[in-house]
Amino acid sequence: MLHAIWLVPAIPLLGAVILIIGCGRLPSLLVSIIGVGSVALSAIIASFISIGFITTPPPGNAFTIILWHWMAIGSFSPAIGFYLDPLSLIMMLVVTIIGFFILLYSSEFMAGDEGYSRFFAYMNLFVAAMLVLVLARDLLFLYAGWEGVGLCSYLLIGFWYQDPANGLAARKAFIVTRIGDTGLMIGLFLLFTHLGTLEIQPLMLRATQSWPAGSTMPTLAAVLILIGAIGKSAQIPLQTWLPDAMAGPTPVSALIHAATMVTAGVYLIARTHMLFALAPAVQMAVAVIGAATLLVAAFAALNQHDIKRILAYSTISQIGYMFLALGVGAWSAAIFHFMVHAFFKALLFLAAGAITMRLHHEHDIFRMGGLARRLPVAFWSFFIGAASLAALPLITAGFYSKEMILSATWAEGGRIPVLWAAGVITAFLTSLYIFRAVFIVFFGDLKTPVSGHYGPRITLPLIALSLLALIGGFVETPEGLGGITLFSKFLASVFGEAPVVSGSAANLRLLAASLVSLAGAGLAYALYMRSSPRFTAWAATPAVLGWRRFLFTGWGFDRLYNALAVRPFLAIVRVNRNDAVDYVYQIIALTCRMAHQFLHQSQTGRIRWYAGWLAAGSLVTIAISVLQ
Amino acid sequence: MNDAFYVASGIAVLSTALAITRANGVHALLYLVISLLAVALVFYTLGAAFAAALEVIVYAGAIIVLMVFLVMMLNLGGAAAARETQWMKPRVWIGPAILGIVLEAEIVSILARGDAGVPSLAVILPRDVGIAMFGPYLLCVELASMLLLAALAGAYRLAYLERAEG
Amino acid sequence: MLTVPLLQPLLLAVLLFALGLTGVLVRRNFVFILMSIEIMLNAAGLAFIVAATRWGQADGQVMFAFILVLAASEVAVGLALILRIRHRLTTLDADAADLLRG
Amino acid sequence: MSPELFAALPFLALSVTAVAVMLLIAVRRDHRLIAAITLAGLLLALIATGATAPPAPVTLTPMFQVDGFTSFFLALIIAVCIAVVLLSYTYLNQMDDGGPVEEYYLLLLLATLGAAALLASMHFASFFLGLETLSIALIGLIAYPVKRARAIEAGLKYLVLAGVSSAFLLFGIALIYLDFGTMSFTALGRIWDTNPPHGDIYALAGFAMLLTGIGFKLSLVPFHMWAPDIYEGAPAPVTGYVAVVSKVAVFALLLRYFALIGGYRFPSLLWAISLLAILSMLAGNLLALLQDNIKRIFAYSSIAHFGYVLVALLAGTPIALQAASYYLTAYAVTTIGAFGVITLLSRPGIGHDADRLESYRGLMWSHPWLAGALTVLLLSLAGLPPTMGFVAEIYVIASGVGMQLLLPLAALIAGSVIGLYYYLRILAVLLSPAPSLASPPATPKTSPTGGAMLGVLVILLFALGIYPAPLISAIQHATAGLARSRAIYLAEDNTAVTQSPGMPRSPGYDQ
Amino acid sequence: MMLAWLMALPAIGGLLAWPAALWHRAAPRWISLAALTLDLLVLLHLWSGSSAPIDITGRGQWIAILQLPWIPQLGISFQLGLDGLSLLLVLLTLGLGIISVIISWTEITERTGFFHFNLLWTLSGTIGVFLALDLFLFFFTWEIMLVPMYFLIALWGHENRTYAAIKFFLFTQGSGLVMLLAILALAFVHQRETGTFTFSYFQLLGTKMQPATEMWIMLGFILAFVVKLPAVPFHTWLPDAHTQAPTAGSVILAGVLLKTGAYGLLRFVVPLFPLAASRFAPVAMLLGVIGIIYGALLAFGQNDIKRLVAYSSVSHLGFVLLGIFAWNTLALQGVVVQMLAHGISTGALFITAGALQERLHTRDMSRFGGLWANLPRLSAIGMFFAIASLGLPGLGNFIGEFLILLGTYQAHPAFAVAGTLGVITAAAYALIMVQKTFHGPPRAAAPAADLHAPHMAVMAVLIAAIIWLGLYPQPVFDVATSGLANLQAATPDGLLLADGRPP
Repeated sequence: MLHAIWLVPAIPLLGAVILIIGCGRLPSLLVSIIGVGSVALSAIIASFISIGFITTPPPGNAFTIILWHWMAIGSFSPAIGFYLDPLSLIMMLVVTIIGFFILLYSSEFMAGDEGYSRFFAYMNLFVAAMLVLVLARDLLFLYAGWEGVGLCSYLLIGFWYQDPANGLAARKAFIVTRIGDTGLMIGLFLLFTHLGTLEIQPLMLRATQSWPAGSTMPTLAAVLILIGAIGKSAQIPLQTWLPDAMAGPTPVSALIHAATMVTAGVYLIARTHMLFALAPAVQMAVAVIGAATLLVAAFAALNQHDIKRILAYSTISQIGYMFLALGVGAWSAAIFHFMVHAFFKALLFLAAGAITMRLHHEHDIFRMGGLARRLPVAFWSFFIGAASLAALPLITAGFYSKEMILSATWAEGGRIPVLWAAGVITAFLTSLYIFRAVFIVFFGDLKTPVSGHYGPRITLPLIALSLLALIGGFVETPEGLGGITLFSKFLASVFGEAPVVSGSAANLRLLAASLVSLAGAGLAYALYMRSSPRFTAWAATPAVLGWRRFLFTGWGFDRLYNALAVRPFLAIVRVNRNDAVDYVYQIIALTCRMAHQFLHQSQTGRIRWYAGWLAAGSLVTIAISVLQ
Repeated sequence: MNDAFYVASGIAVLSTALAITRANGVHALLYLVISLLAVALVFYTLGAAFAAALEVIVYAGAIIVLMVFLVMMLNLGGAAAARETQWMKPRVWIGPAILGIVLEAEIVSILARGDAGVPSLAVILPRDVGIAMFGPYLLCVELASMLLLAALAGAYRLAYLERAEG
Repeated sequence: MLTVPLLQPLLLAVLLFALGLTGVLVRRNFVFILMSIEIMLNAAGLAFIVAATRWGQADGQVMFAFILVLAASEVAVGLALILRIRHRLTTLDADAADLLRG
Repeated sequence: MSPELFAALPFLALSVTAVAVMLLIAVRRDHRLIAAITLAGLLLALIATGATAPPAPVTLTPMFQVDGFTSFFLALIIAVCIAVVLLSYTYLNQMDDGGPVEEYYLLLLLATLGAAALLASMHFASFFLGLETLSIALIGLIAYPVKRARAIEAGLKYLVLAGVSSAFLLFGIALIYLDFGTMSFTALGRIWDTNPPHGDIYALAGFAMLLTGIGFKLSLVPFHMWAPDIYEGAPAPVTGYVAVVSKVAVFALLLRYFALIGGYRFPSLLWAISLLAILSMLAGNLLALLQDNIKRIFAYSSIAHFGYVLVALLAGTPIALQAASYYLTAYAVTTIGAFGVITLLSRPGIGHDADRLESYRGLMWSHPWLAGALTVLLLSLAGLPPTMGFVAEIYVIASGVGMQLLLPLAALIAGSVIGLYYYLRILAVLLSPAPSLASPPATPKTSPTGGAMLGVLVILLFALGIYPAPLISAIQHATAGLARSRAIYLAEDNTAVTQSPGMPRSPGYDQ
Repeated sequence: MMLAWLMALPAIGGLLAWPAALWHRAAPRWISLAALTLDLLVLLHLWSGSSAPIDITGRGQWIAILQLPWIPQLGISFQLGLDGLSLLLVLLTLGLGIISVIISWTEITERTGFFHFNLLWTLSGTIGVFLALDLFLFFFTWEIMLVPMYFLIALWGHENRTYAAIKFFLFTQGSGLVMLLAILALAFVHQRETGTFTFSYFQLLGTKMQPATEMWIMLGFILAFVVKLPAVPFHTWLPDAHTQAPTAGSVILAGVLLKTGAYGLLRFVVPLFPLAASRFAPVAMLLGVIGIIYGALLAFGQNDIKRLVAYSSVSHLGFVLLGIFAWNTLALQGVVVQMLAHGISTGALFITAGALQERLHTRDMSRFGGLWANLPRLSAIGMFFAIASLGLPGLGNFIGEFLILLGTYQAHPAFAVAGTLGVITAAAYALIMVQKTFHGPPRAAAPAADLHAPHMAVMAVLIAAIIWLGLYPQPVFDVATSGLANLQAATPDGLLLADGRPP
């Protein structure tokens, strides 16, 4: 059964190839059957494989299959091959199942678009590439998937290609992530050069064997991998591309820019966690970056009015949690949060898409309102997603995953729990900004007319994901709430046993965190449901307005980068458009021309002048010959 | 003999200088004839009597007379002389003159550094010259005849239509 | 016979040569240019005679004779050409003959 | 038949033909007949050259010597002369300015005889007379179309400047003679063999003045100024003749002279020649750069080409002698071909030749065969494969590299690159699309003999460019004698020049 | 003897194709196609025989060797040899040659005979360059390539063709002459050393020289090769030539001719001058890195689509230069793959650009835009190759770049890190091209037709080739291994690095 693992990425890939060769001429029904069906098939196979894996675990709780050796040059022999262990299994399941739901949703959402088959081709390609990423046996193959998802992200952000702004957003996404990829690539060079392989498991083993903890090499390698992860996962300082990436169709945002691709960085670090364990300083940096991103993105999310941008900043922020978890060594907590986040964030995006498609693609929350009653399905699913994101206690999956991270952070936090504090503050902010959106969008007066209706292909995924967003957290609960540890047990073969946090202090913190998220929701209610004139006036004071604008632009990172990198680059390009080096040759040519003119004029046609030269030449010749 | 050499040299240089500076063609040619005669005398003092004779007969006698004839035919009279004078402005001749002087100074300084030797005092009779000409130089003399033939043919062709054209 | 060092007649030859050259460079009339060339050739002939005197050989005089042949040929062809150019350009100005240049 | 008479056969054939032509002119002016006789005489001379190429040098009076070297170049210039006759016949017929045309052949034969004498001369007297016979006959040929002002002007310019240069040459010879009392090359060489030269100021000054005369004939910078004017003014076949025969003969003589007297013993002389070579290569090519008269372009390019061959002369190794000989052969074939094309395109009746570059626009499409031939010739001049020019250029560069003549080589490279520009420029004009209407394409009535001759030349260019081994063998054979006399002075091939303090040396080569 | 046929077949085909145009206008095309196909068969035949390579003592393994006398007086022989490296490059040459004939089918309608003559002669010269084992013959074929290419550009090029053609010629010929000096100097040094004057590669290998001499001679070789490659700052002929050439000319130029520079560095520079090469390696690698970045910057700034692709070549070949002087197996295999992949991807991009020009009569990207709507197939293919050229894993270019950088990292980490930056800039120019051309609001008037069948077939082959290279390049490595071993045999210890550390 496990040997069929290669089918999981291969089927979507085949679907993509068929759609590409079909070149837009296939009937849309066939397109959706191929597009959705291939991922469905892949999800089914993945599920069977998972069941097989769990019921009869392979030796060592991991399974490897090599399709063919990609290259074999001396000791450099990366393979096209897959590696299945609990970690990649979870990733595979999330990718295929969420992917299936989103594609199903898309088949209706995108109906009528002229690029319908192109959309499914890209999406299938993405799913295939993402599966390669999570299942790859070798780092190089992983890198191939890594770049593949980047490409698909580019293609799908710029899907509506006729608007240059979309193209710009797509290029920005690709290039900014590529900066990170470069780091990863150099990391691969370093790892291979010093450890002699790129197969992940032996690589990690060799690293632990040959490198002492805290030494230069693992630190360097970890830094480079971290750079890659930061770029892909939109963490500070490479987070700027993600909000712009919302230019793509909403299902794309849901699948790529929320559920799966952006968390690839988290997966990568988790996958190479042994290396990070060897580089405590870098691991600390992961945590700090995560914490910083949490806060920065949450504040930015609070000031957006595009519903998708709110979600985008929220994604950045939530991935910050995952990084925080990784940074404190709570590997399974990070993966847990990844999974839960995939559920609720996909749900939020799909719900947002469901809203905008009924509002003539209106994205501004301030031009929505009162939709709760008009779009009940969208409302309830968005609300459930928001609750899960805000980690409303007990009933939402987000609560459990966030708790797991926060408690791990506290445990790791040392004397001053700065990281923990950041996490808690962000929990409050998260609740605040998402309920701000909920209240503004769904309550109050109707501002934009609603049209159309939903088919089952939209409602079904919403319902399914809502369920997951609610119950998906019960696989791992804190000690105080039942102490279920299914999830971390399952991952234990990858990450080792997670420490159990218990005691009354833990329960107290649990309570506090619950209150914090409730407080956020409450404050949102106070501020946005019952619009207080004092608050409105305060928000309109110039100083506050300035801050809001600053936060609206995502802390001005774009401006900074424009000034530091983009504009100088463009200026150099513009100045040198005609290739300064060529001037050197033009000067040589000009010199020849001038010499020609000079000599040309010496040919006066006058016989006495010629004779004079003859005599002068003779004079010089004699002088050289005799007087030399 | 030495005195004769100095006198002849002086005359040769002076009359040559006059020859190249005269405006009137005939005058110039006459100065040239004097110069050639003086050089013939120098030849004689150098013991080259045969060459001296050739100089007088062929050079002064034939070649220069041909040129005199030409000058007459072209009627380079007063107007031409005036134009020549006009052409002989310092601006025109100063540069070439300096070039000539420099070249001369250069060669003179070179020659003065070397050793030109002294006369061998052997008298070379026309007979010796004749023997040389029809001995080792025989084929050269034949070649010289071809040279003259070329000059003849060339001059003939170039002047050919002149009669018809008047 | 001459008893001074041969440098002196040689200097005479150089002087005449330079005068001839100056004549070629200075004069604009073709006839004078031709004449100056004759002076130069004559100076070269003088140099040969000087050399022959040094070695007591006849070769120098033979060379002189050949120079005469050349001089005569030059004059013959030259005069024909001068007639021609005068016919075409109605002038003997050497500077005017500059159709060919550049 | 005595070996001397046998060896003199080519010369005799030329002289007899000349005299016969002269006599025939007096009897009956018949262009066709005279051309035929000239051709027959030249063919005879060519056959005689081939048949009589002596295994050992044959001396004809102390003045001349016929050996393999002489025979090789003699065959070359006679062949070129035949080509010129073939080209001239139609040209003269079409020129038709009322004057006699038959003297042309007489002059051509005499010029060739002069060149032949140069090739065989072993003495300054024969050298001088050969040179002057060539010059005087050339003046007649250059100014042959007397109705053309340009031709007359060219003739006069050549006369005056050749006269001045001859005076320099003669004065130089006189100084050498004064110094050593002999004018024989071998005798001079022998004198220096026994007494190595030290400060022979007269001889050096004499060599320098001699160089002026030779430099004039080879149109080396700064003695080059006559070349473009004469090339432009002379009728196209004569231009070809001037460009090839007079230059090749003088250069061949220079090679022999240098080898025999051992000019390599005088570093300062080599310096002077290097300077002339470098100046010629650079200035020649630069002058041609934007020139728009094709005959002038070829004049300038020939200036540069002789700069290149001088590099071989400077090197002086056996391989360099071969290189120079091969180069001259390639140059002769190419140049006569190029002027052949110009001749065939010219309509002599209209008073000037097809020499405006503009009149070649689109030639590839109006006269594909002629343009194709010209293209090949240009490629050869530019030194590109698979033509003789390519092998020639490599040969010359090889000889320069062998002696590490870094500065001349640098000039050679720079010069060839500049040169490429104008060859390609001509090519671009040939290939440019529509022939301009302003100057309608030249006569389509090309002579079949001329065309056939061009065909032969082009085939030769390719054949000897792709498979040069036979020609190289012939050249090796021809220059072997010279190389032997050269070897006396250069006991070891690559020491003499490099030991001279003045020669440029590579910083990086083996010390 | 088969080797001589390999070189001669295109030449003969060219000679036949020229007059055939008089008979029928399409005849030259068929003749060219036939000649090249036949040549390909010859090559495949040779390849099939490669299981029994000829072992030359100390000179590695050769699939075939040919030696005929040519100019014995000067130690010149007609010596050809085929090993893995040359086999791959000849294969590339013939493949792209056939493709060029096909894409010219409709583009070239005037003077088809002369066009195909030139095309085939360029190919013949290039094959000669890849096969020559005599330095004189090498130089001969090196020059043979130029002239027909000059004609191709000067006759069938675009608006500024004469300038571009002359510039191309002057650069290559000027540097070629310097190489000639170096070749001759090497021969003379060898003669002084051993007494034999020869141009044979095998004999010249291992010639002992003073370090300074070796350096100077090597620089002469390098100049010609880096001009051809081209490396900054000798690259300025390339954008002009590529832009002005007809599509087939651009394909051959970029796909094949540039590779001769790389081939020269591989075959001659390092094996003949191992010590000097190791001293020079940092400089060369620096030039490579500069080329990568500088070419990409310039590519980004262009408005002319062919110029953009041309500058991207500068960038790609910077990698090649980098890899060659890293001189370890990884980097060299990368170089081989990069050469093949660059030939394919850039060739395809030039075909795309040519197709666009054929349809829109401009190369100015500011007048393109939104072509996807009208020309979906062309746009998709264009985008595919743009993405290939930015180095997406799974496509050939990635393999090349990755291996080169990996190899370079092992030799000189700093250069590898700097070179990796080129991956970012490559994304910038490739994507801006896609954006300006295929994306954005439709600007140009709706052009006539999308790609037609022959072009599609060509593109399909190219796509398949580049994917094959990207996913399963092992056959290429296997073929190249013997060739690279031949080269590395000349430098038994590898290139000693500047810091004295063996790789």
